[in-house]
Amino acid sequence: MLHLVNTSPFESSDLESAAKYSAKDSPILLFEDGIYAAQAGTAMEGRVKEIMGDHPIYALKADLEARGISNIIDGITEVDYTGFVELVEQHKTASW
Amino acid sequence: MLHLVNTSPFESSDLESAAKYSAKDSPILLFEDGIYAAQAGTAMEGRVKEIMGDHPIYALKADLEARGISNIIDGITEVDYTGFVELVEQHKTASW
Amino acid sequence: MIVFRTAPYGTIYAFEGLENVLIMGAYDQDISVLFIDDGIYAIKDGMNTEGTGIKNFSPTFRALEAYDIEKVYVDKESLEARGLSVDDLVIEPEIIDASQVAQMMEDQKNFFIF
Amino acid sequence: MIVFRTAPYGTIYAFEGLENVLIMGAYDQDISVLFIDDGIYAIKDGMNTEGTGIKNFSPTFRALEAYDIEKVYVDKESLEARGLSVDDLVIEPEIIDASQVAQMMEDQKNFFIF
Amino acid sequence: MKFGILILEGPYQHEASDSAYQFAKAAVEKGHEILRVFFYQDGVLNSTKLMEPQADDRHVQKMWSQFAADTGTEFIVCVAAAKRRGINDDVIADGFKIGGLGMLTELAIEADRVVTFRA
Amino acid sequence: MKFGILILEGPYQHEASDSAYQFAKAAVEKGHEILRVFFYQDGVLNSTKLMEPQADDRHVQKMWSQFAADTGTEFIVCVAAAKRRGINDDVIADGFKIGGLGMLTELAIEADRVVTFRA
Repeated sequence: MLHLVNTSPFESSDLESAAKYSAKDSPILLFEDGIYAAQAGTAMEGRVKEIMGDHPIYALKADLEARGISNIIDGITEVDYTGFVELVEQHKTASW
Repeated sequence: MLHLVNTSPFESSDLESAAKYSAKDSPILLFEDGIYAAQAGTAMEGRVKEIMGDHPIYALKADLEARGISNIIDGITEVDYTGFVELVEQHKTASW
Repeated sequence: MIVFRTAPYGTIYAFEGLENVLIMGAYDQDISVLFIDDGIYAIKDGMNTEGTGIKNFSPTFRALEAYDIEKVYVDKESLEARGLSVDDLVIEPEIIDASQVAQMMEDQKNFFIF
Repeated sequence: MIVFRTAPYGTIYAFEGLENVLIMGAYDQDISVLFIDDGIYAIKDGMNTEGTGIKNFSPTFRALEAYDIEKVYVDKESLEARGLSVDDLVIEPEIIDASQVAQMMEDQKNFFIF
Repeated sequence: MKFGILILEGPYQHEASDSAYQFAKAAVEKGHEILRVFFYQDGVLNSTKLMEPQADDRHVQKMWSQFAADTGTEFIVCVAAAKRRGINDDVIADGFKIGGLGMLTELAIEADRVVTFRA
Repeated sequence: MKFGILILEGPYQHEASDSAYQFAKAAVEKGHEILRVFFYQDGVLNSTKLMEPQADDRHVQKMWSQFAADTGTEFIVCVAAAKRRGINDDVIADGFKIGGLGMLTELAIEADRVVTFRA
């Protein structure tokens, strides 16, 4: 299961729910306002790194660029829309 | 300033922002999904009681009843829509 | 599987999600219904929506059984965080924990969150 | 006073809030503009929205000065929580803290949050 | 007092319009004047006469149109927000008028209180 | 693979429809078939031909109609959700069809993957 998170971790509990209700090793894709969780150096970074212990995290390039976020946490993988499609080929999806 | 909070404290940071950016003693009115913060016995109760140290809290009766929430935290005042109007007579409003 | 995770009335997600469950039931799909996070508030008992002017749709959840939808679950921690037990709900879902929720998701083909 | 507190693009609040600021400026109102919470992301520099198909509206914030809107503030803690400084923004708001935000709200008659 | 109301969300998806309606009714019953209800962002969607909810549900547009007829309250639908969402003079219901965003600024100047109903 | 797409939010207010469009385009470019795009909840608002965004903005309905014309993808707008929001055959644009919620169930059965775009 690929978990899709599109809301800011500063404003919404969606990322926490995705982390809580997901099997270990199932990937999380951050897109739209969800990409702020991928930004390095924020107050959320520690928590996001914890989640990375259980889940590979991806972040959508188009939404990172749109928001001017270029410094992302080490270990988070940037994907373009083609990469998004490839993740969906590999997994069913849950949209939080 | 009367602070209007209409989102669930379990899902959204609106109540926290209202508490953070408000002058001491300015009232907070919980309505729509915001009324869940008024429910007694939840994991949020401790935090809501802290906020009550700085702010009188009101909760809208119509939205409490709609959601079947009858046990509310001691010290939170239930108001009907007429009471909502009276609070607005007394204060300018900020909608979070 | 259909997952309810939003509170009723503030937004329409839960209500239109319920419409979707009933349609899927009519298609004779082997459906599971799951309540997590604020979704458990959608089946809280004692609702009276008169003061809001919005229709109370919680009784419709009681119709799930009539539609032969019997796999109905609720997340333990979501209940506890909201100080509720199954006695406070209009239906009687089976209580499961977060790891069971995660496993159930992995086992399902169709998956909607409302 | 107009307060921006939502991130850009995911929702339209910030963009239509900006339209409102510019109209208020045209009415020669003595406006204050304040960025708190995720609202500071609306003025983050380096945006390139090409991959989303959505218009990049952040340059329009630079027009605030042309509209004689000079009282522009940003909340210190919101910046810090997001690892940003004023150097990362397309405009240079004055940094204030949460208690100053609260005081400013109390002093204003007109008040919109977007 | 002179009240203004700002609605930022459409009907049914959010409770904003319902809450604004209950508030407006209570304000008028208490003797206040509502100078204007301003529909902005998705709020413009409350004005379409094409909505046909199920028979056992409320009809949000008709509730508002009846309120306008009963109280003479002015309803302004923001033209820019309306155009991008497919609301124009052909679909707008009785009691609603399309107008500029400047009318929100004017409302903020003239009203003693403006209350925003949003997501 | 056979993909299905579910859109739950209207144009402009949320990014959901834009993201779904970019995803759909990339999926087709990779050789996948999109069996159906289903518009539910406020998602039905993407289908109105009355929208007129500013000249320098994208036109969400036209983007989708063009996509339908180019790919032959079926777009279904949920009838119940549409009716309560003022969307009917008079305002629906080329490429969109009004249909029952059962077509979402059928999509879930027939597609290998259904991806939801929401608030």
